[in-house]
Formats: sequence, C-alpha cells, structure tokens
Amino acid sequence: MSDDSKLWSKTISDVNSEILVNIENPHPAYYVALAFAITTLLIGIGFVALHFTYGLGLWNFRPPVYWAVDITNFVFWVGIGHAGTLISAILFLFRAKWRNTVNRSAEAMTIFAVICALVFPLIHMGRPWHGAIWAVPLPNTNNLWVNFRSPLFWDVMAISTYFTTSLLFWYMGLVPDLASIRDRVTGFKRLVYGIMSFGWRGTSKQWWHYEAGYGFLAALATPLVLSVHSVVSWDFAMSLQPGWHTTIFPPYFVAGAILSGCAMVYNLLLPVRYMFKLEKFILPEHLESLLRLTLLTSTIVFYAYSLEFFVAWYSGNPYEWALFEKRAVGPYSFYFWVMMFCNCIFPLALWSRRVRNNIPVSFVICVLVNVGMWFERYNIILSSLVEDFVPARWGHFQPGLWEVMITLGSFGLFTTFYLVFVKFFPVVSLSEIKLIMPKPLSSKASGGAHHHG
Amino acid sequence: MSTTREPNQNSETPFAPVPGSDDPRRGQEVFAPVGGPFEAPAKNVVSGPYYKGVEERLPELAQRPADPSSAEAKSGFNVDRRDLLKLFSASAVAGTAACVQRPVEKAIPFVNQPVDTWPGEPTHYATTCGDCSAGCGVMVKTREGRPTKLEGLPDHPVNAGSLCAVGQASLQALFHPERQQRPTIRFGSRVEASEWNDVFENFAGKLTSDKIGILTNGATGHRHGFFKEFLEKVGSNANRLYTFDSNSLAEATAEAHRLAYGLSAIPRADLSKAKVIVGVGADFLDVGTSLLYNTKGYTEAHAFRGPDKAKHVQFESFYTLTGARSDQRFPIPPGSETLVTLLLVNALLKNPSVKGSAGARSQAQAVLSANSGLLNGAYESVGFTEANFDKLAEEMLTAQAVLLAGGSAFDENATTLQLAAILANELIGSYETVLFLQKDWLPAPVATGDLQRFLTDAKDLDVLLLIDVDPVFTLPPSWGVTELLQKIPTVAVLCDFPNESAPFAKYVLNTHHWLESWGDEQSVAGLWSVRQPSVRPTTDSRQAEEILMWVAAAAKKPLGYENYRAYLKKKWEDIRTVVGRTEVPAESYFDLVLQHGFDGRNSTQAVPDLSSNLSSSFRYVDTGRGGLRLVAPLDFRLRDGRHAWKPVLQEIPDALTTVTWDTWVALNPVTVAKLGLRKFDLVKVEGPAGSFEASVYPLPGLHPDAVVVPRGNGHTKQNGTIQGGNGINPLVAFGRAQDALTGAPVTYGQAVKITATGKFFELAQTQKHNDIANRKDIIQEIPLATAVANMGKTQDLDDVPNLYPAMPKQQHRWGMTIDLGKCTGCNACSVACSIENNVPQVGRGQVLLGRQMHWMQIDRYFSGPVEAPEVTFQPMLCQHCAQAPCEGVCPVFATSHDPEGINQMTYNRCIGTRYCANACPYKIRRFNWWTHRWNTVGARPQDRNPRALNPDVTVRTRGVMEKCTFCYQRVRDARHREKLNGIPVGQPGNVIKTACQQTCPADAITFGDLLDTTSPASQQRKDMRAYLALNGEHALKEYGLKTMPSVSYLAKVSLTAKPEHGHGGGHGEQQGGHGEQHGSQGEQKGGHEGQHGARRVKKAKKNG
Amino acid sequence: MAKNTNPDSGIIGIFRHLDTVCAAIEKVRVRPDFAGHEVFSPTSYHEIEHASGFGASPVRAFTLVGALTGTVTGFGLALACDWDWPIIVGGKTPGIYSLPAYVVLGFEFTILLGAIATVAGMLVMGRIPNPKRRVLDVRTTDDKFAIFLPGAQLASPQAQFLRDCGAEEVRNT
Amino acid sequence: MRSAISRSLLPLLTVMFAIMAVGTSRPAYAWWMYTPGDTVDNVGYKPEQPIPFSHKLHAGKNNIPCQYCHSAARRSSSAGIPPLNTCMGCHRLVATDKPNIKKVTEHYNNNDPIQWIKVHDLPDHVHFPHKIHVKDKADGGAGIECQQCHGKVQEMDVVEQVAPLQMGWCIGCHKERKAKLECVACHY
Repeated sequence: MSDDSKLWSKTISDVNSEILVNIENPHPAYYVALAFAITTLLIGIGFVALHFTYGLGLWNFRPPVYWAVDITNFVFWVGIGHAGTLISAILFLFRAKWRNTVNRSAEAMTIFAVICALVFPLIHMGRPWHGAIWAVPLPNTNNLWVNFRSPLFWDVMAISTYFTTSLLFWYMGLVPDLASIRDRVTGFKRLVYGIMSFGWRGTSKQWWHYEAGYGFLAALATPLVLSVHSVVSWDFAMSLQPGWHTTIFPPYFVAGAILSGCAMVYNLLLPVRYMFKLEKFILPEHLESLLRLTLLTSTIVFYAYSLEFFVAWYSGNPYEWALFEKRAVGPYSFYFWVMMFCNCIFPLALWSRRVRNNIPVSFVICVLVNVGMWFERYNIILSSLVEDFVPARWGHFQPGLWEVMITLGSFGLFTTFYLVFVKFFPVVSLSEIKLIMPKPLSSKASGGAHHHG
Repeated sequence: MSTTREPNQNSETPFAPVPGSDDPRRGQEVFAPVGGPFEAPAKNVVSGPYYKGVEERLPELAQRPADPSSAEAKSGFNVDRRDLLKLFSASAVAGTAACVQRPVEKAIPFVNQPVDTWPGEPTHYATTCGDCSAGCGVMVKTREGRPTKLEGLPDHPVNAGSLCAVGQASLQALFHPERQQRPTIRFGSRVEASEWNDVFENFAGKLTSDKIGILTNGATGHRHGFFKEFLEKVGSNANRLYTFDSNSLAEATAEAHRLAYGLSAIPRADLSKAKVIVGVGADFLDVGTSLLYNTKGYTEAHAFRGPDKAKHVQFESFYTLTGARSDQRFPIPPGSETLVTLLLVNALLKNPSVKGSAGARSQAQAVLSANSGLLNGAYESVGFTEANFDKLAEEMLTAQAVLLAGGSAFDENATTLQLAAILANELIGSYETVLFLQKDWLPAPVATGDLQRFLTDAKDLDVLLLIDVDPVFTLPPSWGVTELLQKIPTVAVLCDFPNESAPFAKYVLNTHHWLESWGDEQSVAGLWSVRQPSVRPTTDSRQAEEILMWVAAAAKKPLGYENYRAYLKKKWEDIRTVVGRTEVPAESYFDLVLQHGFDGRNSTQAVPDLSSNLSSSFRYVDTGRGGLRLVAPLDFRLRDGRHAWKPVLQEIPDALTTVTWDTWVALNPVTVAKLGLRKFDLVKVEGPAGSFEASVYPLPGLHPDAVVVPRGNGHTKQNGTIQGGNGINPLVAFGRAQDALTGAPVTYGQAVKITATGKFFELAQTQKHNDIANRKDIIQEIPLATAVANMGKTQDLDDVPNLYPAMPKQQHRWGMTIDLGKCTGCNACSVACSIENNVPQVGRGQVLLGRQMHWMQIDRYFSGPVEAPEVTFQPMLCQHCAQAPCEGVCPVFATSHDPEGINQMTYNRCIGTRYCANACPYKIRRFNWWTHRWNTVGARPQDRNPRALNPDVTVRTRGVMEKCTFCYQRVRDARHREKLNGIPVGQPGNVIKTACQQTCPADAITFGDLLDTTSPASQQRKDMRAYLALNGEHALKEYGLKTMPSVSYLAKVSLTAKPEHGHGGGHGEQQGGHGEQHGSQGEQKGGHEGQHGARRVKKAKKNG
Repeated sequence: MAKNTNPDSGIIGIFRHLDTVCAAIEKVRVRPDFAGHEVFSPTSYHEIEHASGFGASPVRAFTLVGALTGTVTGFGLALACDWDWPIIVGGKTPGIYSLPAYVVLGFEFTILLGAIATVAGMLVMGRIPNPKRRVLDVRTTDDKFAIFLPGAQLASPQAQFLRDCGAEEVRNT
Repeated sequence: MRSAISRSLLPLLTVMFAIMAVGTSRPAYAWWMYTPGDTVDNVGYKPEQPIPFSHKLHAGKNNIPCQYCHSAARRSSSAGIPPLNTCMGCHRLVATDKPNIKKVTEHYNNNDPIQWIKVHDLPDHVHFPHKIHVKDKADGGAGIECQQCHGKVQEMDVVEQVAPLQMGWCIGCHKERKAKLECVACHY
C-alpha cells in the first residue's frame, strides 16, 4: 500500500467528482466515435434484415465450408469476452490491485462482446425462429428436449451461463457506483439511478454481504471463464475434422481468448482514458500489467500453435498432418501467417519494458493481436473445412459482402454499446478504485496529499 | 495381357508408359471360357401388376386436372407457408399464438373411385421410354394420377428394371413450367397462340400441295409407318418421310451391316459372353445403342466374379464413360479409329489361330491390300508398335473376344469404321457368340441416307413437318438448314418443348410428352414394347400422330382411325398373330399388353455370308493427321441437346469433368500447357465453318490432339431459362462434311485453331479436386490375384473394439454395398435419387458455390500419369454411420440414429446450425441455403410445382439440412407390407430397393438388411473386398475414424495393379505367375502437373 | 429510547477518516444504547468489517445451496430426458454412458444457479432493495463515513458520543 | 454466524420454491400449449362443410361402421374421404327428396367432386399411415379405434377436432404402446 500510494496524485475524494464529471462532459471525439459506431451498427442491421428475408444463401458459404466468418466472429467475440471476467474474477481472487481500475470497462466489454457473440449463433442458423427456442431446454408440445450431448447445446448453456454470470458480476459491481451517481444527480435521473442501484445505501452490513457475494461470484466465475472457451473449443474438437479433433483445444482456446481479451481491453481503455481524462486514475502501471498478461498469454498461444504442429506430425495421422501442412503452406496459408505474426511474433516486443511503456506502440501491438486472433479462428475454421477427408469434396472459400458487412455490424454493435455505457456509467469502478487508492486516514500515513474536492 | 507397347520414340507426342505396362504378369493371364448364360428372351405375356391406360382407369383424371390441394395430393408444399406462419408466431410470442389457425385445406374425393385405386397408395403403369430408340420398358409409379417416379420395367429384356439418367429425368418434362402451353401460328412476324381447332383448319388449308414431307427422329415402332400412311393419305408419298438422329451410330452400324451382309440391322451385343472386350472409340456404356442392355452384359462379364473377369481394352481419342471403365485405355489420335481397327485386323490375320470363314479372311485381306497405302506409317501415327497389336490379337484369339467400335462423335469414316469392325469381329469369331445378328438383332431406328435425301428434296417441298426433331440445332449451321427451312413455304414444328427450329415454322404445335402419349417401340427384333399415357396431359397439347390425324380430317382426307390408340390397337392385332398369342381373344390382347408393357418372341433371320465385294464398299476418307482436332461428342446427359431443358440433367455433373450447366473445351493438360492456357481460360475455337468461345478444362487422358467440346448445350435464350443461354453448341465450327457411306453429318476430327481470349470463365464443377491425395481408405483397388486368393474368405467389418457397450440388437440393420468395380459413372442413380427424393436443382450460380444438393454424388478420381490415367468412380452418399459424427453434434436431435441403422434426418426439427455437415467426414450432407425452386438460373425462377414432387418425401425449405435417407419411404412401405401382408422384408415380393439401386444398370448398389445373413448386402459386406470408407484398414486393425458406416464399398479389382508389398498370406505364390510382390507404392512416373498430377495409390487387401 | 416508526429518523455522525470511524465503530458496537446503529462507508474497507466484528457472511450458504441445486438440476434434467425418451446419438446409448457429456450441463447449471443464488443472497441479506429506506447522507457514497443511530435525538448522549469519537458533523435525519 | 445461516435458509427456500411453484406453473402451461414456432393446437376446429353431413346421423343413429365409407383407411396411408359414388350407393334411393341430397346428386351427375374442408390436418412433414394404425392386431396393425384420435365422431353433428394432433400427443401414445419412437417413423 505504501508503495502504491506514491503513484497516486488523487485521493478518494477526487474519485466521484472527477470521474463522474468527466462522464458528463466527454471529449468531442466521443460523439464522432458514437456516430460512426451507430452507422456501422445500422448497416449491419440492414444486412441482417436482408439475410433474414432472403436466407442464408446470401452469404458466401461454399460447401464444404458450412461455417466461416459467422462462427469466426462468434468465437472471436466470445474470446474478447473472456478478459472481463478473467480480470474481475481471477485477478480479484489473486488480489491483483491493478485490476480495480480496468475491471469495470473490461466487464462491460465482456457483456457487450458476449452480446455480439450471441448474435452470431442466432443469425448463422438456417431457421433461427425455431433455433432460438428449440436449442434451449424448455418444455414443449413435441415432448422432445434438446440433445444434451451436443457441443452446440453445451455452447448454448456455457454462453448463456457466462453471459448471466458476467452480467450479474458486472451489475453487482455497478450497484454502489450507481448509488454514487444517484447521490450526485437530481430529479428524474436520480429516480432512474436510484432504481438501478436497488436503493443501495452503503451500510457496513451491505458491504459485508456484498464483499462476500462478490467473492463467491468471483469463485464461481473463475472456473466458468476457463470453461466457456473450453466449451467453445469443443464446438470444434467434438467433431472428427482434422485440425479440430484435438485435446489441446480447450487450454489453447482459453489462452487465446484471454490474449485477445486483454488486447481488446487495452485498445478500449486507451481512447476512453483519453476522452474521459482518466489518466490520473488509470495509471500507466495498470496498463503495463495488462500488457504483461497479454505477453504471457501470447507465449502460451505460441506454445499451443507449435505443439499442434508437433502432435499432428508425431501422431502419424495422414489427414491431420496433411491439414497442418496445408495450413502452413497451402492456399490459405496467408491467414495462418497473419495469425502467427500477430499473435506470436509481434507481442514478443512486449518483453521490453520500453515498449510496454510506449503507449502508441503497445496500442498497435494490441490491435494486431486482435487482428491475429480473428484470423486464428478464421484459420482454424476455414482450413479444417475447406479440405478435409474426401478430396472430391474439397472446395474454396472467400468471404462475400454479407460476411464483411455483418462482421462490421457486429463491431458497430459492440462499439455502440460500449460508448453508450461509458457515457452513462462510471467507466472506472468508483468503489473499487477507492480501495486501492491511499486510504483516508487521519494519521501521518496519509500524508498531506488529500484535500476536499 | 498383350497390349503392352514400347514407349514410342518417334511420335511427336511422346507417351509415358501405360500404367503397369512393365508388369511381367501381362500376357500370362489366360481367361478360361466361362458359361453363365445371360439370355434375355422375350417373355410370355403374363398378367402383371401394371394397369392399362389412365383414361380407362381414372376417368375423372381424364376430365379434370387433379386438384393440388386435394387431401390426397399431399405434397409437402405447404411447409413453406407454415414456416412463415411460425415465423410470425415466433415474433408475436405466446400472446397472439392462440390466434394462429392453420390455413384451410380442402379434401376433394373422387366422384367415382376406380376399383383397386386408393388415394394415398401408388398405381403403376407399364410403358416404354421415348427418350431414345433403345425402347426400354418403364414402370410409372403414379399417385392420385400424377407420375411420381419412373422405374425400369423389372422383367423387360432390354433394361431389366434399370433406367439411365435421361430416362429417370423424363419425369421433369411433366409440369415443366416452360413447356409451350398452346399451339401457335405465325402470321408474318407475329406469333399467335391459337386454339387447336383453328390450327387444324388453318393447317389443313396448306395440304393442297402433294409435296408434303416429314422429318422425324429415329423410332422403331409403328410411328414411321403411321407417318407414311399419313403422307400417302394427304397426297404426298411415303418416300417423303425422312428420319434423322444425331446419334448416327445406329445408322452407320446398320449401313455397314447392309454393305457386309445385306441386312440393315444392328447386331445385339451380349457382352456377358465376352472375355476380352476391345473398344475402338466405342461408347457402348454411354450414349451408344441400348446402353442399359450393354451395361448389364458388360457388368456380367467385367465385374469381378473370379479369375475369369473379362478384360476391357479401349482405344479412344477422348474420354468416354466406356473408356473410363476399361482395364487398359490407350489414347489414340482423333480420327484414327479405323486405322487402329485395320491394324488390329492385320494383326489378327497374321495370327495362325485366326478364326472366321475363309471368305471373311479373304475379304479382310482384300480390304487391307486395297488400303495398303493407308496403313503405311500407321503404326507411328497411332502411337503403337506392330508387336503391341500382335499381342492384343493373340489375346483376342485366345479367349472369346469382341470388338466394338464407334462412339458418339462421327467422322467421315464412321461407317467405314463399322465395316472394319465387322471384319475384326469375323476374324475373332464374335458373331453369334457375342454379337447377335441372326437372333434377336436390333432394328435400325433410322433409314440410311435419309438426311441427304431430305436435303435434296426439301427445296421442292411445300409443307414440311418437323416432328420431335430439331435440325437447326442438331446439324451444323454450315449445312444450311435454316436457309432451307426459310425456303419451304409451310413449316410445322411438332415438339414437346420449344426448340431452335421453331422460329422458322409457321406452326409450332406442342405435342404430348411420351409419358402422355401412345406409342410403341420394337427395341429388339421381335420384342414389342407399348407406350401408354400414365398421366392426363399437363398442358393443352396433342399427340403428334393425332395432330396429323385431325389435320388430315380437317383437310377431308381422314386416315380412318378414331385416335392413335386405335391405330396401335389395330397394328398390335398383327403382332398378336406374329407372337402367337392365339389363345388370347383379339379384343383383350391389347389391354393385356398394356398391363404387361411388352410382348414378343425370339426372332431369327438368315444372315448371308460376308459380301464378297466388301473391299469395294470400304471407302476411307483421309482427313489428314496431327494438329488439334475438334471432337463434339453427344453429351451423355443432354444427348444432342434434346434433354437440355430438364434441370436435373443440366445439374448432374458430367462424369469425367464434373461440370454442370456449361459447355467446356476439354484438352489434355499437356496441350493446355503447350498452348499457354490455364484451367477455365476462355478460348476461341476456330473451325472450318465458324468459331465459338468456351472455357478450357484440362482433362487427363485425352489424346493431346483432341479438343473435346460436348454437344447438348448452347440453346438460345428464347428456349427457356433452363437450357437457354447455357454453354455453346460446338457444331457451329464444323464445316459441311458427311459420312462417306451414309451422309450423316461429321462432328468429329475437323482441324481447329485455339486462341486465348484473355478472359476467364469459371465452369460450375461439382468436384474441384481430382486425385485421391494419397488417402488410402477412401478408394481401394486390389489386384486380381489378391481378389481371387481372397475368394470364399469372409471378414466382419463391424468387429471393432468399442469402449461403449453394444447397441441392443434390433430386427434389422439397413445397409448398402457399392461395388466400385461395377460403377460406370453413368449418374443414373443420382438422377433417380433426385427424382425420388424431391432433391432440388439449384442452378449454375449455386453449383459454382458448391451448393449442389445431390444426395448421391459420384466422385471421380484420377490416378496414374496425366497422359493415360485411370479413373475410379465412387458413388458417395450418406454412409449411415453406426457411430455417426454428425448425430452427436446436433443440439436439437434433428439428426439421430434409428436403432435399425438409419441415420435419420428430421427436416422439420432442423434449425440449420450446419454442424452436422461440418462434422461429416464424407461431406455428403446438403444444406438448403434457399427455398429452392425449379431453377435459379433464369430471370424468372419458377416455383416447384407441387404436382411434380413425390408426395412420400417431405419437401425441404430454406435453412434445413438434408441427405440420403436410404429411401426410407421405401423401407417404411416394406415394413408395412411385412406387418400387414406377412411377407418378411427381403423375401420375394417384399424386397426393398432404394431408388439408386433400383435404377443402377450395373447393379453396383445393393441395399438390404445386414443382420439377415442371407441378404446380398450382408453377404457382400462380408466379402474380403469390402471396406468402409475412411475406416482405415480393417485387416490390419487400423480402424481409422471408426464411424462404422452402414455403407460399405467393394474394392475395385484391377487387372493392372500390383499386389502390395508384404502380404500376410503370401497368396501370390499360390497363384504362381502373378508374382511380383514389389513395387509397393505403385507410383508411376509421369505427369505431376497441377492438380491433375494424380499420384496413384494402389491398395492391396491384406490376407489376414 | 422511544421507537420511531420511521426507520430513517435518527442521528447521523459523519466521519472523514477511516481510522477514526473504525475506532468509533469499535466503541459503539459494544454500547447497548447504540443498538441498531448503521455504519455507512463509501467502499468496502475491511477495516470497518473488522471493527464491526463481522465474520463469514451467510451469503455463502446461498451460494452453496444454489450451486448444489444447479448440479442436481443439470444432471437430473439430462438423465430424466434420456429416461423419458432415449435417443441414440453417435452410436452411444443414452443415459449413464452419456454421463461424461452431461458434465457440461451439470457444471453450467451449478455455476448459473450458484451465481443467481449468490446475488439473491447478497440482496436478501443486505436488505435491498428496500423502498422504505432512503439515503441519509449523499456524501457516504462519495468519500465520507457515517454512523447512524435510528430513533436518537441530536441532543442525546449518543450524539455527543459520536462527536467525541471524531465525527465531523452530527445531525438529525 | 450459525443463526445468520439458519435465518437465511428461510428466504432461500422461499425464493427457490416460489420460483419453481408459482412462477413456472402458468407460463409453463402457456408455453406448453402455444410454443412459438411449434404446431398450433387446433382442438375445437369445427369448420362448416359444403354439405352439412351429419356423422351423428350416419355413424351414430344409423350405426354405419366408420370403414364402410372410409374404406381407404385400412388400405392406404390416407383414410380418404369417401367418393361420391359411395354416397350415391344409398342416396340413390334414400332421402332423395332432401335438398342436401339433391345437391349431392347434382354433384354426382355433374361429375363434380364436393370440396370438403379438412378438419384433421397434420403438417406435411408428418407421415401418418392410417392402415398400420387402423388394421386389427391380428392383421398386423395396431388395432386402434378411430375414436381414439378423432373423438366420438358418431356423436358429432359437425365434425370437430378433439385431439391436439401435436407431436407430444402422438409420442405419448407411441410410448405407451411401445410403438416405434424413431424420428423416421413419421418424418422422412
């Protein structure tokens, strides 16, 4: 605590006033970004509407490629969604203090990324109007339940559980902060925030149960974080497709998800930090910690990529090895090399403290990691499908207009949600940042730094 | 086997050695003559299960169209509408769901229900196919008056239950949305739809002249006789009936036999009797005469039964299905077929054991000496040595051999080639042992020289009727037919679908399709098959014969028949006498025939000795050598273009190129490289008379000089959205040249120039990768020695260790076995499947995206060097895996397992996640990306007419997965019969045949109960040749994916493959002489260019 | 102490410093005249929990029961459906042999119901939402600590006691 | 804290059971009956027919067996609406003066089938073969009475749908009778 306290130029008395004031008056760039995001979202919605009207045939699916950009986007967004709960839950359990400044935006990112992710399984279905109901275990007139043995059903369960839990976790964290906002505003807004904060009063008993509940939630969410992407990886690993049917998939996917999530948190935090003038709260040290986590997961992913090749070769399975050979040098090897460079090679620069402290360079690396992670999924899905077992079925694939537009639309959806969120909710957890800031003590330990805001 | 030859050093186009040509086993294999009669005598009339004419049985249907919304016309078409309702209800959730009522449906019963006809149960009619002159018997399955499926008549001697792709597709002619609905009359440039009575009146006014002619297609029944009668009645004469068929093989063969024996007939080739089959440009399994009959005999002889498997050697310049099936295939320069045959005749003559009469030998000698100039340098030009021919001749004389010549493209020497073939067959003694001219020969469907006669006479004609023939499209434009037609004052086109000649006609009269018509065929001499309507006409059309009848009546020159049926009935009274059915009363004979479909007796004719003047008839036109030569064969799906309007035929892939909906320029990859082209480059092909543009398709195994452009496509856009605008007609490039002896148009061998246009046009292929990519457990091929050694041994492919407990035993386990050694790639199964199971056609654009919907797709793999590859066809369908990877991944149980072994696909449960398709290692699941219509090619996609669909199979809508169901509707019917009639499934009277199996002319497909040890399917699964695709090597206990398919394949038995290194049982020694256990990889040297660089994977079955 | 019907009526003492308020809590919690007092803090300082003598929160019971309910529900649902209609999939008999596949369902239900129960427990135990209570001092959600004694008067000794403990301000609510 | 835990159990159990018991009963019923995207239960569908044919009179009062007229039921997948000649078999002689019978006769004479309104209408992706259900057990069928699915038609003046004809309803009977439960039994 004593070491950390030297970092801070602010006291807890500055937290509410400065952070909330900033939220009320964002940088003009915020509105530009919002307009751009909403436009993209609307375009995406338009294309989805056409897609629902005319059918899946509009996409450029070319059998044997029955999944391509749709599921790539799904896995990508689920992966992005991992960082939030990871930072909230696991790092909470590990008592990593730097998480307290980034966890709110990471959790929000999780929620919105999972929403984006949920969109894709829904629209990728041939008959979503049936699928949205039949894939959920509900009583029905058919007396027929879902296939509890299907990885896709696991996926429904995993993602919906993850979404619910993350939402609870996120909202639970928000409750005291909403109460803080409630206590700053008047009139109708006060009513709204009051309802949203459940009438939080901040008594010590509430804090006591809150703290316990938060901890248990974190304890529940920790295996969940690890399981969700494992389950997503089983969407692939439970088939017999070469390149998919491997036991390495769950840890490999989880590591990849955290990698992309951390990179995305970094990418989101920087503009927000700038637009809402949070430099004094989200300290460079916190950002650096995020980059360390990125670096760690990047090396895990690197290891997994390498091991996949080794196992494919070592197993002696001709189908498996043929696939990996093609991944590296075949017609779709471009995606593979994008993935390798973006996820494994470029993040190596983060070993250097200078790079980690160089915010623009780190930002670019994180963008590249996200690009790389998108192409990782694309590569996994496409290369396994496009040329698998029976040569007569081999095909080609290239994304078409619908793929591109709906992907952009999902980014629009995500960005819109995120920007709306940062405008109306505290982007930094007020109560939690207060915890890691110098405590308001009357003794000498608090120094003379604090004053009333 | 003896046709080995040295690599030719002199030829301009060097050949790589033929696969396995260095195999010392060659020439040592001796085929013992084996019995096994495959006689197909015309059968006695028995009271069959088939009904006679539809009008008699179902008077209601004859009077009013079946209402599609009738209770019994349960078509599945409403699924669409309901889904929409469900969509609404889904969005409105529970609150409004209570208000959703189903659409009101009506139930319309019969007024008078015919006896023994039950709504919901099928009625069968026997009839005769009218799509070519082979005259196959057809059994039409109808439901509520609508034909739902065509099947071969099981006991018909010609096709014995099978049908070809074209025959299967005939059903699409009914309810085709683009058929002409009413007759039209042209007034100047104005075309008016008219009423039939006005047409008859108007047309009758033109019959004042006596110069009336009819050009019609080939037929063997009473049709031509009727036309002659008409011509005579209206004042013209019978000579003005001209017959023309684009497939002039029959004409050439008949003419050659006329010149040789004075008999204008075609010998019936009973290939089951042959032990060595030599094809010289022959296409007897494909578009040749009576392909189903040939395929059956061929399969009998050529499929593996034991060491006496027949050998098939094929010489051809381009790829035919026949060549693809052969054991040894030698590419020869285009147009050198006659040379090859003569060289073979020469070799045969030299052989001391030559057979044939002295007259035949002397005629052969005379022909050879008369054409000695021709034979100079012939060896070099065809690319083989004299020793090669000697070896082959030796082989042909050792075992019963037959030589078949002539395919689907015809040059100046097409008839001469047949004469040479007659000589060769005389010398190997195949007449009356394999080729039957004396007994049950095939009558010629067209009269020789009619085309030339027509061209001469037509200038003077006042009235010309074109009946079921399209000279504008099927003759090269250089023949000037359009100018000719323009000169004739009155042209009437009578056709079931608008054709290219129609714009030149005053009257375009829509005729019945053959399924709506009366008629008959004499497919084999003495075998008469009757054609009867099985459906009320679906458009306002008239039968061609009856149009003539009524026109004549309107012209006050009545023919004196009530209708064509009455004419036929009268004619069949004669047949009754000929056949000798005197015990049947004359009045009921025709009805009895209609029930059975055919009648006849064995016929014999006296065959005179070979003409002593043959050498003078032998007229060889030298068309030069070398350079690129245009080959325009008949397409095996579209023939000369007359079937191009049926989407199912457009969409089944060409067996070798796998291209659909398009015309391609197939070139040897070596030629493609030499010309600096790439796959799908649009090239301009300039022939003597014109040029066209099409995309290049590099096809291994073509002679490097061959430029192969199939006929069939290239119709103008006015001809409907399905055929209009697809591909090109290669005939535009052909200069006017004719067969030296018959005058048939030349579609083969004219020199062309190919230039790149710089453009690129992708062809819609269904298979993009051509080789097996070194994968060993997909296609297996075993040497004859191994197969023989394994005979009698059995294996249990299902004996695989499993962590899970065995499934409880059920009564049945449905399974299928497919013999890769029998499959000819004819695609009849694919079409039959599409028709039976309402599989939609998706159109060219969607095929380009790989979205074809065939449940049964024939995969084609090339192996071996690019110059002389080997082709293996693998019919691929849902394997119905016992441990199916697709089932576990479906979240909603839309696909799950029937305990009886069927991998069931519940369309209405499917939500379209498509994971099952991804998880399927065989990738045979098909997804409905759209709600498919008739076609999506044209600007006006047509809704699928519910009446054209099989009501037993649910129609799938957008967003659901589908796949082969093992024709579960048929399994279901059999189960019901078992329960209700007490006949156990699999016993006679209750045998399940899937649509693909039922139609397969080669009997490559066997379906049955795997738990019933006596069923053929389970017997074949136990065969040592059986293997499960992608399930490793069972004998080695390498279990591969362990999907445990219910479909097993029987490995192709190869005469050229070598046994693989390291056999467990060492049976090679037992067989002696089959020695050579090395060469484990069987990798041939030779082309590895591009993706055609097929590496050859030969796989030997282990002995353990 | 005369009980007031309004639970929000009482005195509140505002504290600025954490250590001050902790010291005050330790004193007031043993005083019987401070029964029913409430402590407000801007965030969850463990010092306050310790000073208040809080042990393990009963929320964990919610979590446990919720999670166990989830496990039973998950496995139970799958097995019940298999028992009701055994559908063969991928060559495996449903039911007990498919149990590995049901681990996911059981796990997810465990987490899901556990998480929901945890949040429910937090709300129930924290007595929120409670429309009868209102915010006593807006500064407590910002940076101030407070001790609230319902029913007390500004003039009471408890108010004085709070002042003595270092409250910056004591006022009526 | 033991007391705190025991105190917490009450609200906990209340919450759990409240959700399960109260919260799910009504919506579950609603869901059961009107699952969106599922087949709509059409019980009570009672359309007016072009000819007011009374089953009560024919099958009830006059005691004509069902399969006398619906003779296709035991032979075909479809139970079949009797053809007009079946009607005319009796009504050539019986009640010929009634206006509706005159109408039927007119239809018959004009060879014009009556367009009945379907009451029991399964979705087109379901194959329900009547013959195997209707035939006697001795003949290999299931021996099910017509009334089991169609209700007491002999007591209906206007035929009305009484069974929901939804899949769950079919499955219930199939489970009870140990009939085929495979998807392909009805869907192919």
